Amino acid sequence: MLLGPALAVSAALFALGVLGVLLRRNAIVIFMCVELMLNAANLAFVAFAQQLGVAGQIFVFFVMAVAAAEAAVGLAIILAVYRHRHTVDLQHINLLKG
Amino acid sequence: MDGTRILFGGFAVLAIASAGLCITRRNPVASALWLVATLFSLAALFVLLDAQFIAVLQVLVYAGAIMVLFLFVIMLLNLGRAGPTDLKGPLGLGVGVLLAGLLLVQLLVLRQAGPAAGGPARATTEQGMIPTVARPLFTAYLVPFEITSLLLLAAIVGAVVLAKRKL
Amino acid sequence: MPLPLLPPLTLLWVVPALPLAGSVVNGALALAAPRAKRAVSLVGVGVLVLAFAAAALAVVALAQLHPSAPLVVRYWEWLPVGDLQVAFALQLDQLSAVMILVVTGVGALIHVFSVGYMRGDPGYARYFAYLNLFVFFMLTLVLGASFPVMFVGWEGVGLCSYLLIGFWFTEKINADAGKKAFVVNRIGDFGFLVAMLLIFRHTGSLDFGAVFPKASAAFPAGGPVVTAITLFLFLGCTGKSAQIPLYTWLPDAMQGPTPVSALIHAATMVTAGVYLVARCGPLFALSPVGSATVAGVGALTALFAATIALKQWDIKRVLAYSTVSQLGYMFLGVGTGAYAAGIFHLTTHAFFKALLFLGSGSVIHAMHRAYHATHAHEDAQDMRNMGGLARYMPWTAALMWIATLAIAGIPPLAGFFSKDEILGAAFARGAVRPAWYVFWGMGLAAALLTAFYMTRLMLYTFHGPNRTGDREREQLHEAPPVMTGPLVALGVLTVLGGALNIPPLFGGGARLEHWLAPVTDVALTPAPDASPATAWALVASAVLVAALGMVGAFQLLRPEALVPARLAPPARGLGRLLWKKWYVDELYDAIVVRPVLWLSREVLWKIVDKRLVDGLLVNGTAAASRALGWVGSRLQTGEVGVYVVLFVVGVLAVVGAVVR
Amino acid sequence: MYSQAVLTALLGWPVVAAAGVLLVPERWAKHVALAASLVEFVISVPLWWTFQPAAGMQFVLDLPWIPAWGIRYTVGVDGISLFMVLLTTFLVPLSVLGSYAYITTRQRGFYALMLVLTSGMIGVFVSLDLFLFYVMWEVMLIPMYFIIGVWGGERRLYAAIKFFIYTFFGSLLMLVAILVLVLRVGQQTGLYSFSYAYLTAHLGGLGPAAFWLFGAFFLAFAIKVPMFPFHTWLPDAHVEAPTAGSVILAGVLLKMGTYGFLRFALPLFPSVALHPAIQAGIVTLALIGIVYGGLVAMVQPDFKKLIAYSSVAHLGFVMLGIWALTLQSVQGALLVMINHGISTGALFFLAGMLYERRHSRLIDAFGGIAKVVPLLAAALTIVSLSSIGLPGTNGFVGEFLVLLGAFPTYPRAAIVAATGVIVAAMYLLPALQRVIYNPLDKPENEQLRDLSPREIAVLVPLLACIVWIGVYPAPILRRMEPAAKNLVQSVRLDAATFTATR
Amino acid sequence: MNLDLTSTGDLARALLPELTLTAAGMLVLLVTAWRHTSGRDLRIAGWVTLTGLVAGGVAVWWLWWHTARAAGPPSMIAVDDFRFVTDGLFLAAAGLTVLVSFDYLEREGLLVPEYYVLLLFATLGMMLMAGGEDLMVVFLGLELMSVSVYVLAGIDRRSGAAAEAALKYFLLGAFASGFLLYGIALVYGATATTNLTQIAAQVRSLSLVQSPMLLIGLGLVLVGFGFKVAAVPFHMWAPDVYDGSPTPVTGYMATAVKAAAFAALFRVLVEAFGGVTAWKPIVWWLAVATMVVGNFIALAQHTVKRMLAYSSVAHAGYLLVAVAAASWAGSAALLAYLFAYTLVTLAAFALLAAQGREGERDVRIDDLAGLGQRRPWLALALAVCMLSLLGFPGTAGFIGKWYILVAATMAHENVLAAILVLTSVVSAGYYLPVIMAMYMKPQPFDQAHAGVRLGRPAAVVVAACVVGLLVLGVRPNPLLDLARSSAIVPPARAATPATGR
Repeated sequence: MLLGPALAVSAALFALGVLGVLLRRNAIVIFMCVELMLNAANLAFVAFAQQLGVAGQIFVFFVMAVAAAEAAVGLAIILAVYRHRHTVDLQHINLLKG
Repeated sequence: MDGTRILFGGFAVLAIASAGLCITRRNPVASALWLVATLFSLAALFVLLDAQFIAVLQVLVYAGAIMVLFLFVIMLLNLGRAGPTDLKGPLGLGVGVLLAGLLLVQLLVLRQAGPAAGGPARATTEQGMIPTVARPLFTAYLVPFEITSLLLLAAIVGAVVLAKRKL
Repeated sequence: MPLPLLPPLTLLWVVPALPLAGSVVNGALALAAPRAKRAVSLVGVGVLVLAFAAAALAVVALAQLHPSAPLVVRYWEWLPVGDLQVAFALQLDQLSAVMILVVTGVGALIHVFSVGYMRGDPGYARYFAYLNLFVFFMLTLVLGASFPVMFVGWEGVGLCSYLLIGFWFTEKINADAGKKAFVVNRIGDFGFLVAMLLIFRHTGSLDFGAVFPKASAAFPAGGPVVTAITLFLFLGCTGKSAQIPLYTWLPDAMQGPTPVSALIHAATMVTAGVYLVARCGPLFALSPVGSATVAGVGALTALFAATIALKQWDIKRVLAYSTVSQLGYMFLGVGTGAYAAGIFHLTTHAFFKALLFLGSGSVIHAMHRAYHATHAHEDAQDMRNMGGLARYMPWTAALMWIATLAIAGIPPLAGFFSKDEILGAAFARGAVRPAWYVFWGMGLAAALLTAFYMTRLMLYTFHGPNRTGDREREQLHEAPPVMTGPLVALGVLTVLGGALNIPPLFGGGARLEHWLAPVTDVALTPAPDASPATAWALVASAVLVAALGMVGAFQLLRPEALVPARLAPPARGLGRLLWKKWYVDELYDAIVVRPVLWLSREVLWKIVDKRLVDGLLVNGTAAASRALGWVGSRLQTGEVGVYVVLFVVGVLAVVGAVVR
Repeated sequence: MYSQAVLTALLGWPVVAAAGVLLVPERWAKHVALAASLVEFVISVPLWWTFQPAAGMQFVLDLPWIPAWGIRYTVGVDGISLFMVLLTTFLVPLSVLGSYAYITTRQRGFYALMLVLTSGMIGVFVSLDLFLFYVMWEVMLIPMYFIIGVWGGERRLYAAIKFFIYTFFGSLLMLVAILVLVLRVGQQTGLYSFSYAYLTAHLGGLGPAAFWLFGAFFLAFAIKVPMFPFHTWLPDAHVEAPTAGSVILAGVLLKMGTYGFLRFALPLFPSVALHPAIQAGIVTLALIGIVYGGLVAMVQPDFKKLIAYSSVAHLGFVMLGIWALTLQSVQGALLVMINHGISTGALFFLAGMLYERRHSRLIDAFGGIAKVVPLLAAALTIVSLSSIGLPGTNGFVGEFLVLLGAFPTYPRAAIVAATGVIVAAMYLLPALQRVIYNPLDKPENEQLRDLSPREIAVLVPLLACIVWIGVYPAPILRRMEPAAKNLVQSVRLDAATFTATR
Repeated sequence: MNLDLTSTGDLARALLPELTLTAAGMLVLLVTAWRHTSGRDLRIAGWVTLTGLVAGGVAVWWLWWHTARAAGPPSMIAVDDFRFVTDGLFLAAAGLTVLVSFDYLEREGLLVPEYYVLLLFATLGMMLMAGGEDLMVVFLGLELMSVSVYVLAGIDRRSGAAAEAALKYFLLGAFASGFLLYGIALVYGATATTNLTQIAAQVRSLSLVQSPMLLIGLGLVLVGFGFKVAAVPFHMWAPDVYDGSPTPVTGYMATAVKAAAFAALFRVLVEAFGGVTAWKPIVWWLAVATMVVGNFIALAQHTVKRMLAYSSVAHAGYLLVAVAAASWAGSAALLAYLFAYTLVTLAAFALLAAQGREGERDVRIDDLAGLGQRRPWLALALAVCMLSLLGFPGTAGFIGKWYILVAATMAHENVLAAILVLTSVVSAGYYLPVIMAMYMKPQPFDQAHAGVRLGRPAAVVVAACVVGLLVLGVRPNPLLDLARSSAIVPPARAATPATGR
């Protein structure tokens, strides 16, 4: 029964992902941290799937598709921003505020 | 059983350590590579959790395809050199660690929690194999499966729209 | 049995309606055709003469019946609400009969006088409209069969007084005086109003016919309620009748045209308070405190005003303070319970004071014309600018002397009898309540001063050398007949008026007293009869005092030493104190008017309203909201980092709340 | 036929006419609006004769509206609302006529809004469904907001938004209270209905919630009245509004608050309203309004502001009358409501006429003008006297009844209120003096025009009413008496039962 | 019509609207592949899209007309009136957005026909999300919608603001998705299912009301949806993104995206977690915070677009009140409010789009001065919109707000109702200045409003919306009947009802 440890690892990875988002200003790195969070969720799904059946694994499959889609769009957006601002540092991307 | 546990522990430590390095490396390329390391570790964990097919996908799709995309963009934007750090200052660090730590504390409640009793099907060793995963994918989970196809299509269209040279 | 020729008393409405119609017509003329002076005079005087005739007829009819209860005629429902059933009703009884005769009679004479006096004025029609309106309200006041209807007249006359005092409104001082009169009267009216509330609360009605019969049952004698009622009523009287402490408006009211002073501020309106006390006799009879207050305030006012009159230079102001003083006598009378005496003095005072005012009007008229002819800007009312006028205006001088003797109390003129009766009654009351001895003493002292200042007025105005000015002197003439005519008529009344009520002591029949008996008997607290010896002694003392005052004036005053007003040095010491009217106006200004204004402007408006309620509560809330919004929008820095931090804080809160 | 259709016609006709006004050429707008408002008045006049004083609610029309929520279109009048309706239809034509010269820009919009406003005001007075009432209550805000904001004085924007938000603030809480009330009653009786008759018939058992519900209603109405300390929107709105706006505002809108108290706050929450502490508190506020309003009015340099504060004082009398809750005081309050509409309306007309001539509202800009404009001066004098409650004018009758009725319940309060009589003279007469009397020392005042025939036509009906109600108010009093009596009795009875059962 | 969703034929029938839209999306994609150069191509794509949306609408209507219901075991997709009505709403919003976009895209030179493809996919995502009976479908629908909208936000590639908006939306959206996903994982772990009705059944049968895993999962799901509906404190993206995006997209985001998120949130909370009371205080506080923050910050805004952005946050707060009521009435109120809100918001943004001369982002409230005289109809429409947003009687906005109040008071949430109306008062402080500027201030210079252009299709949209607002404001019965008949009936709850303070 690896559920408990797996969930702990998952929680840790999730928290690290959140921490990364909190700590970084580079848009790409932040996005990577988000991927980390998704993977933490995946780990939880897989761990549950071991107990509860295959649905969890199928969910992971879908999450990967989502991650791929997000990556495509997200990176395209980052490219678009870079074209305007020549930076991906979020500190300097604050035209919209107030 | 013990071997599994030890292996699990090892890969878990590896995953967490690489994740920690991933979020703290100044160089985005380094971050990306450490993330790849995490993903590999996770793939190993998946195997240990009887999800072999997913583990393969993890390596192929995630580490292979998605992360390559990341690296490609990093290179494209010429962010490969270690520039000035994008880590936040002490205040940001403190706040971040505090918040993420609290979140971790909250989530660690889960460690004691067991999953629902009596799921639809108990785990079998066959579970992680391709047929067991694939069959429901095209029957019970047909609708979400088709949605993912649309999702990818939309993402492609979107990426093209945003990234193509000419309008 | 009524004479068949007499109209029925249901036509009583004609008496007030005539002046009202005159007022409406004149008012319309004032706005439409201000130059139609003939029509105005005709209407203005005509309605008064007709009203006098109607009143006389009504009184004759009343005399035929001589009922013991008032005759009440209801015209229409006015305030029918539940228990409250006030109708527009008039009532005629012996008391109101006297009043309507005085009002319409003296009023008619003064209207005639006004035709001459106001001839050149551009506001001629407006003047007569106001004056007619005044008579209407005065008649409503005395004829009203209930407190509210009386109140209509009560405030209505105040309104007319306001309008007429400020008749020449382009002078600020006139407009101020009118305003002051109204506001001070309103303070008194507040008392009237509260008294009405109390009366209705405790008797369930406001009709005289219902309240007075119930009074003794509804109110325990001397109880707090009836005392409160009488005191509040008397507060109304002090306003209307210019008693301490609300007398200050009356001298200022002399800013109006002189006939107005004669009619409103001497003969009729100011006596409304006396009438009210007499009317409410049944209530005052139940309240010793109320009666004593009336008498005491009356006596005090009589003396106090007389002191001020000693040092005034303005001829009309002397007369004004004299009026205040004489009204004090009347209140002393009605407060003593001698209602008939009070009403008697009211009547005789109407004659001789109207005569004095009209006479002074005649003088002012002459002075004014003289100054006007030479374009001099001297005060036409200052006695220091007069002197020796008897030479130029013999009729006026003679008639005014008659009135002066009357007011001083020289027998057998009208004033002698009435004043004597009041003092006698007060002295007699002293046997029961010693306070009245003090009142009597004050009254006597006032009589001395009255004789003195009136003689002073006559001496300075008509005798000694003339100080008008050399060129002006040639312009001084007697007034035209239309003005002297009424003077003569009033002079006759002044001489003969005493005959109305010659007391038994002099072998008279006390006819007025008998006539008023149905009204006053219910109210009168019988005073012990003085012995004839005492009575004679009292008479003698009164006459002596009057003579003393006059002789004293002749002895002490030197008309030859006077200089014209603009050369006169300011008075000093006690004289200045008196000349400045004991600084009462200044005192009121300092302790009432200015604090109220200051409170209103600086505290209530600027601080409470603008700063506190509007500034802090209303706009403050708005500003705080906006500030809050501003702070919030500052948090929206545009940096994703901040957003993420808040996001995670939100997550922690949500998860924390879920798990708890 | 007439009896069912009349109120709906009164509600609908102005809206139709407003559309018409928008369609005609600009220079015809005012005439069309005048004609429309006169038609409205003519429609309303037969109410006076066909009204049966003893018959309770009349001219009722009851149609389903939103059945899903138990909301119906129910209109009707009784002795309390009848005169509010008549006052509205009476004042609107005069306001339109009075705006002929004042409004020079965007006339179509102005007159259309005036007509829509009429509809809203009448709607407030005739609604017998709480939802309908609320809708009408809010709807009339918009035209007034525009009238102040578009055609007002220099600080019109501030005044308009203040007016709007202040009223909105109160009314929205009332909305919640209405809902809670309906749900409470619905849960007890099984029928969710916004019908006034149904709700008043099935009260009781609200428990402590009644206190909060009453509070919400109170706030809404107190702001509208306006009672101290919710009054500060009024001076601004009054001063900035164009003449017609001020007239309608003072003449009708303020009455909505007091009407709301009479129609809703008291009958719906009798036990709270007659709770001694609450009653005393409200009476105290009313007294503060009377005295404070008067004293502050006394020191205003702006004539319209003075009138505005005097409104606070007058409405204080109304509140005192309502809360003393005796037959005389309630009828007196109703009468003061009518009188204030007429007298203060007339005062605002006159202030507007002065403003049109001199483009100043400051009292000190005038002086001695009775000499040049005697008609205007005469009218101003009469109206002022009515406003200070001179017996023989309408002002006295109402205030006297209020005092008389309030005295048995609140003797001390009545006495304090009676001092308002003094204060009234202290603020209006000096102002009157400074405007029309005193030396004519400003050259620009020497050439003022006197009243034009149109202005006379505006003022004469008002002056006639001032005298008529002052001398012969009995027809009005008789028509309102049964309704007032019924109100007083039922509220007192309900209060007694609810308090007893608590 | 009962549909057995295990059979492919019936499933296809149940998904007919979605399939129609998919087909339309493909078709437009094909069209754009060949024709993507001129304004005319753009229009063609637009009309095809519109046709597709109408076809989808017909399909929805067909299902609704036959009162289609699911039979058999729990399925992936719900077949109930709630879904049909929300689908109709999304389709209508999308259609109106297309109409508004015609002029906008051409004027701004955005010759990107893929815009319409993405619009179709986003709408499809919403329909799946709101109709999903399984957390998986809900999540994927949400992602489909989000991915499309991320791109739509940044579709104006020449605009730095748009790019920034897209980036912010994307990063934070992905971040929030992570939470949502993790929450779903935990819920799955706790209940062994992702099907909504089965979750409810599991919660009951396993008595999981106190299970920390379920509760944390629920909390994280709430966070994920809270982000999408822009509930405070997860709202920070909304003003910036609304501000930076092209105005028709903003309108679409503020209406359809929000509506979809609310529909899905309501379905998930009521169907799956109806028996769990723990979320009610959270939604209660979220509602309060959202109403307060949205309204107060909107007060401090100077530009119309940002003001509307914050106002839309505030409206999310009102909608959360309906969610907090968590009753049949709340569901009906939600629908009615969403309907009214969609109409008014689309019209408002369409009008704002017409204002843009050098970018509508910069239109300050004061820039509208004098519009009432220069462009009376435009001003009138905007004024009606503002009043409706304010919730003024006579407009549909009032009916919606009233319904929410009814729902709240019926659920004994009187304090919440009071806060709602008090914050509405605050909102008068920013809606009224718009009216004030248009009617009560003179135009600053002569040609101030010369550039204001509202194309014919957009004008039709605005007119239809405004008329709809007014008609429904006076005669709301059809809307109410629709909302009532389509409301989700929450399962009988065992736990105690009242929450909040």
